[in-house]
Amino acid sequence: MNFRPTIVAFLCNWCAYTGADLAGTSRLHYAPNVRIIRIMCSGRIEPTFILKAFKEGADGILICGCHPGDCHYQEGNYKCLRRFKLLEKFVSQMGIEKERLKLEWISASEGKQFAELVNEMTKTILQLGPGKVKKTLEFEHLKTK
Amino acid sequence: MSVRVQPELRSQLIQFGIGDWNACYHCGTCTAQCPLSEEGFLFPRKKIRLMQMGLKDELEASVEPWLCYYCGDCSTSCPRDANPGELMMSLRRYLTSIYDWTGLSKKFYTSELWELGFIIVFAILVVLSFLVLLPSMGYHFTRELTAQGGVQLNAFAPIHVVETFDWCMAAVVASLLISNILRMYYKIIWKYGNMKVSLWVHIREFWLLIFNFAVQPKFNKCDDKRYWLSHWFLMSGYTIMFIVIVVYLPWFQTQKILPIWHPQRLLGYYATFGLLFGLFVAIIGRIQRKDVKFLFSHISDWLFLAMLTLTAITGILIHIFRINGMPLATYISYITHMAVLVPMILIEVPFSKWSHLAYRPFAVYFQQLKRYAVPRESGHP
Amino acid sequence: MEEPRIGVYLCWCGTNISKMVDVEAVTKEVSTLPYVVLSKNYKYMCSDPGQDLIIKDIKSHNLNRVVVAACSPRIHELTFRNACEKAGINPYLFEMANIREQDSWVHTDRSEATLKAIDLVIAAIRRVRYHEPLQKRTVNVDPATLIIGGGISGMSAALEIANAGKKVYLIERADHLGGQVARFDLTFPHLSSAQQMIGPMIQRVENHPMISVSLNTEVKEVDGYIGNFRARLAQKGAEQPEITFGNIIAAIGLKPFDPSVIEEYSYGKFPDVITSLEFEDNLRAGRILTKYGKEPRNVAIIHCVGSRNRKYHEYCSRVCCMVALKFVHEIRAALPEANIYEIYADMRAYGKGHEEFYAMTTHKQIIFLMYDQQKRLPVIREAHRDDDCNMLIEMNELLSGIDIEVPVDMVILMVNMEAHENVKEVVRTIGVSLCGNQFFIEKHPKLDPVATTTGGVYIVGTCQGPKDIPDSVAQAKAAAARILATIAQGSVPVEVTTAIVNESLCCGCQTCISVCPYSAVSYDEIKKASVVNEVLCKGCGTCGGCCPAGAITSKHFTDRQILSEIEGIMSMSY
Amino acid sequence: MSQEPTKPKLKLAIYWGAACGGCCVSVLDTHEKLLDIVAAADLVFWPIAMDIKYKDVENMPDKSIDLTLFNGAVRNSENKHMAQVLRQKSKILVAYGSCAYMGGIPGLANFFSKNDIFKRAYEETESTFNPEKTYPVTSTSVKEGTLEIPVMFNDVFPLDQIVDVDYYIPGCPPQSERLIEVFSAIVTGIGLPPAGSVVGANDKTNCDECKRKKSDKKQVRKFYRPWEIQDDKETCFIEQGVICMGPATRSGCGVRCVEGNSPCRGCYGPPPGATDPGAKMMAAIGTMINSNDPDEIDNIIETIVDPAGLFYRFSLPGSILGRKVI
Repeated sequence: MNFRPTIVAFLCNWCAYTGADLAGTSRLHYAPNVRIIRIMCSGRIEPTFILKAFKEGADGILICGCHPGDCHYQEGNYKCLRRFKLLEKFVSQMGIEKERLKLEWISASEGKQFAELVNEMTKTILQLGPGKVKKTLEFEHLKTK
Repeated sequence: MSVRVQPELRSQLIQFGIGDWNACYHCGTCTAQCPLSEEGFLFPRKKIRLMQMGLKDELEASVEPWLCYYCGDCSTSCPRDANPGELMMSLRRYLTSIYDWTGLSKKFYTSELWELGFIIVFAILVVLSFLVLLPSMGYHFTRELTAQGGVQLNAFAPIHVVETFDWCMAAVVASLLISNILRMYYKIIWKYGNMKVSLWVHIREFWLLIFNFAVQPKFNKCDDKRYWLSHWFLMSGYTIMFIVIVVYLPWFQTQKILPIWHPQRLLGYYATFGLLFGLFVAIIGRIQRKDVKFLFSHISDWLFLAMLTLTAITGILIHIFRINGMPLATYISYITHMAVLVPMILIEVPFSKWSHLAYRPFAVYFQQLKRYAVPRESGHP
Repeated sequence: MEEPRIGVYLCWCGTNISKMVDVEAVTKEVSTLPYVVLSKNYKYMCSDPGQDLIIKDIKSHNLNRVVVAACSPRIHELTFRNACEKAGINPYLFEMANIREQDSWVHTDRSEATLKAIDLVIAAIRRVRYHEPLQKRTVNVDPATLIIGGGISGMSAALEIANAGKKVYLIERADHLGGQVARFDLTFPHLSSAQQMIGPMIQRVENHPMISVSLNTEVKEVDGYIGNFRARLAQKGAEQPEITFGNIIAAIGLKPFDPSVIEEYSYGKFPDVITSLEFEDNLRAGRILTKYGKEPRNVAIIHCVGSRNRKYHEYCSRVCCMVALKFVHEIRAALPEANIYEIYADMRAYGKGHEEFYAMTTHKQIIFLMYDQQKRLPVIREAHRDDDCNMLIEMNELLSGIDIEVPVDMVILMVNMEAHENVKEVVRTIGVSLCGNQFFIEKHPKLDPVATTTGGVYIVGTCQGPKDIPDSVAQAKAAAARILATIAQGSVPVEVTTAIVNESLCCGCQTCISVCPYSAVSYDEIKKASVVNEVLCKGCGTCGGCCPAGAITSKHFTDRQILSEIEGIMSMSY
Repeated sequence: MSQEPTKPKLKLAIYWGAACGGCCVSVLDTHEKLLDIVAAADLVFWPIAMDIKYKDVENMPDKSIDLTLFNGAVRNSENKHMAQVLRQKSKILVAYGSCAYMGGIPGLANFFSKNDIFKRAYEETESTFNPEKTYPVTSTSVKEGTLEIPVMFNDVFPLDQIVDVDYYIPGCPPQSERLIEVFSAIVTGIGLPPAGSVVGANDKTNCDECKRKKSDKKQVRKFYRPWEIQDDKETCFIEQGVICMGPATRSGCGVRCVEGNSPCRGCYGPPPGATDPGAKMMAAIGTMINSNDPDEIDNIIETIVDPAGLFYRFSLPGSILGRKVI
């Protein structure tokens, strides 16, 4: 079967999610592989969510917040950036390609940029192949639930 | 090299027709719907642009105004009522004055005094020739009728004298017209751009000139076909009349009343019909002003129609009076006929509206020459 | 917690969704999921019959959770929450899946879009299971209003509010009221005098008992939240007593583009190349003269200076075309013989009476010359020694394709409207967002163009984007009406999804305290735990995103809810 | 601790999987209280202290053991087998200690594959001389028959990934005092939380008990490893730039490491509000980075040398990712 990547995107409500909505109202077409989760602010996004999404089988993860200086909550996006950078280091230590985790700033007016970002990310993930987090443990030993 | 805009050209151009072309905002609807506009020879929009900017050299090198037969669809479809059709008409008047080296054309177009004065002076000269010159040469008015009961026209208007005069007038008119066409050629082909057209192309494409003169296929490409017919009748009638009067006058202006099926009479009737039909359509159109092409009438348009109508009617009267043996009426009609015909031919053919009979077919010919002159890489064969 | 009973509703949105998503298949797919009592679809869920369907089902099937898969929650979340409330369940026991803006409208493969819709609906179902009922809260509204900016927008809003008998603090940075309009001579398209319009308005504002005007004044800091703001002002640097107010209108206006960055126009180099605003000054002074004191015989007006050009600003300033045409009228009236050139990139005459104004102006013997904004700007050069003009404009005339030169004595540059230079400062103090062009961003571009995403803060006039006088005034009055409505209500609802601390888990590490941008979290020495001031909290959740013990989280965005959503979104993943 | 004479004595089993033995020692560390344990319970199985064959355990009736303390992670087929046997034989199975609970220190092997480990152990270590590249095999034929040794798995598993677990007692090792408390609760049946709970630890994390001075000024521009800095012995470690797992680690140990002026390493595992203590700690530490400039943030993160090892020292196999992707 062809590899159809799944990308989980965490978008802040005010900029990125609105930008993704704008891509819709502008009828910009992009790859259908992205699954969007709305949070109020990128500052809410914590490593647990990212690792969980990887564990559930996400092949790539996008985090999008407001551009620096434009955060609806003043500085949440900077907090997100700090955590992201640390998480990025951790994730590569864990053998997950850095390219599978991406942080981009998308403003409410950047529907086009969002569509391009999704397409670009999908292309990257297609090149990398399926994520291996879900299948890395020896399943046969695990208890059956 | 940049061309400098000349806003002052406007003041010259407006004398040739309606003055305000600023209404045009270059949507291009006119060009898009014109069946005659084609790649490489786009109009009317592009020409309006040149007028707006006052780019004199570019305007004078334009062949396109002559490719327009003024169906008026562009003016109807213009969202801004900029009257592109009429602007093309004005441009044709302007170009006629540009081709004319004597400067008279411009005078006639831009000054009613000049035009009317010229007509009146020549009309008087014609009348005087009949009343003074010819009698002094021994040609007199006679009440005597021919054996068939027709009027002795040649006694009053001796055929060889009139013919000589016709030939002289034809020579003057032709030399003026030919020199104007050469100037037209110079401006369109020779001077403008860096074009070269081989002699062979000149010869090979010459048939186009004849063909277009005779058939006016371009006019028939206009969506409204009615005017092609009436115009063709007018043109063919006029041409036949012109040829028989100037070239075959002795054959045409006879005292003998020929049988009704004789080619002389048939040709005469056809020409008369053609003229009258064409004139009728044009005059009714200009009076009704329903059709956009007749919406604006320059003084030169009316004068031309009036003179041609008068010529045609007097021609008919001459014929009727002559075969019915009414000498005085025949002579008066004849003098009137000539008094209108002479200034009309002298003004209209080289200097004014009538010159388009030469400029239009030549424009099609020059267009074809331009096609073969344009470098290959610009997309033309 | 009671057993969840979830009702799932899919919207066709006419054909907007159903064209690309097999709504029927999704309905069936999710109908067997745990806790799903029923799943239905309907042509327009947001319509009254659509909402009634939900209300009826909640009552008859005893539903306690509702999922609607339709458009963006940014559009109809509130609609459906209200429907839930009407049916007697807490509005927060509702979740929306966005299968229009983020699915049917952006994809072209029907089966992929359908699969995506299934994922999104399952995610919503998994999430809503963990939703908790939340209670609405309101705060009282201080009836005073702070208006920043004394231009025509600020003054219009001020008069509207003050005429309703409510206090207005009008703050202006300059030493006079009137803003940009005070610089204009005539206005388009009626050619009426701007001075006669703005002068009496300034007087009315200055003499109004309910408006307190502070000139030479800037806002130093704004604290508080909708209904209850307080600000520190500084007049000529000197601190003023603190004021309190319930709403804010930002009307800080614009900055004219500085054309000296465009080399082609040699602004600043040639004295007779001037900006549109400088020309307005000339017009108001009643003299159109070159720097040599002569009447210009050739005047060129260059449009789109700094506008619609990727190098400067991509957006259109909207008013310059009409202002340029207005100049034509004024120049023609003063100099009947002059050659006037309109050098434009596109003529935009969108407004009421504008097209007519444009058509009328074309008959003023103007020469319109078009240039290609993206490829080649016109270049202004010094005239040759033997030319009888001051300068030459060299350009490629787009409509004829001919390279031309235009002799000119005076060039007017129609400069773009830029965001005010003060904008970052104001953003910081009042907490609104900027779009890519540094204009304030409105709450909703269509449905809420005067509010911002910060409650109680409104944006009017050109700080929101280039606009003309009537649009600015309309926006100002709209904002005033919005504010008067909240004042009339006396109270406004505030954020419900605030942060909450589980005190039995909080260890008191205080990591959350410094991350809060609103100082809503503090450490309680007695409880030895963090506590949240719910009035200050705006619910961003950054505190929850940094708590090492999982003790603080934001309501409606708890770990459990988001993790379930992730599980749901991935549950069908291939 | 006293025991009603009428009640029959409990049957107690203690087993070690992949463990260091410290957990077994922690049982002995109850000192004289051990006597109470023995008074209340019969030890039926305890490999470190008693000689009993696996066969004997396998032959016990199901649910005949009242309480099994399983320490150590599941690393090989033997561990797995015994986990399954003990689950079957025990009424209450307790994951005892960090290894059984979350994978513990042996769980750090999940940063490598089995092959990596074998290669290192049998070829690359400086003290190894193995030119033939002999690797252990699980089955060897000798004269007397076939010898079998357990198969080492590729992954280290916490106990509850292999069998259902009733309670977890965290710690490396668990505090003996906590063991006594839990044991007495089990014996008396009083104060025992629902199955699946962590017992022998508190809900709040270590900061709650930590005596060091804390403030909201947790903004760090450089992180230090403990030996890189002169600890002032009174300020919160994190505020000094030393990463301490205390905020994300259950209290119950008595903050012993910090009391000994060493930052908490996280052996007690996550509090109830968190599933993955490493992720929670990364969230907190990441937020404390005192810069908004991407490059500067990178520089500060450079000073956190091994985030994976640091944040998941005891919890890797039980964490969300479980192991390094190979």
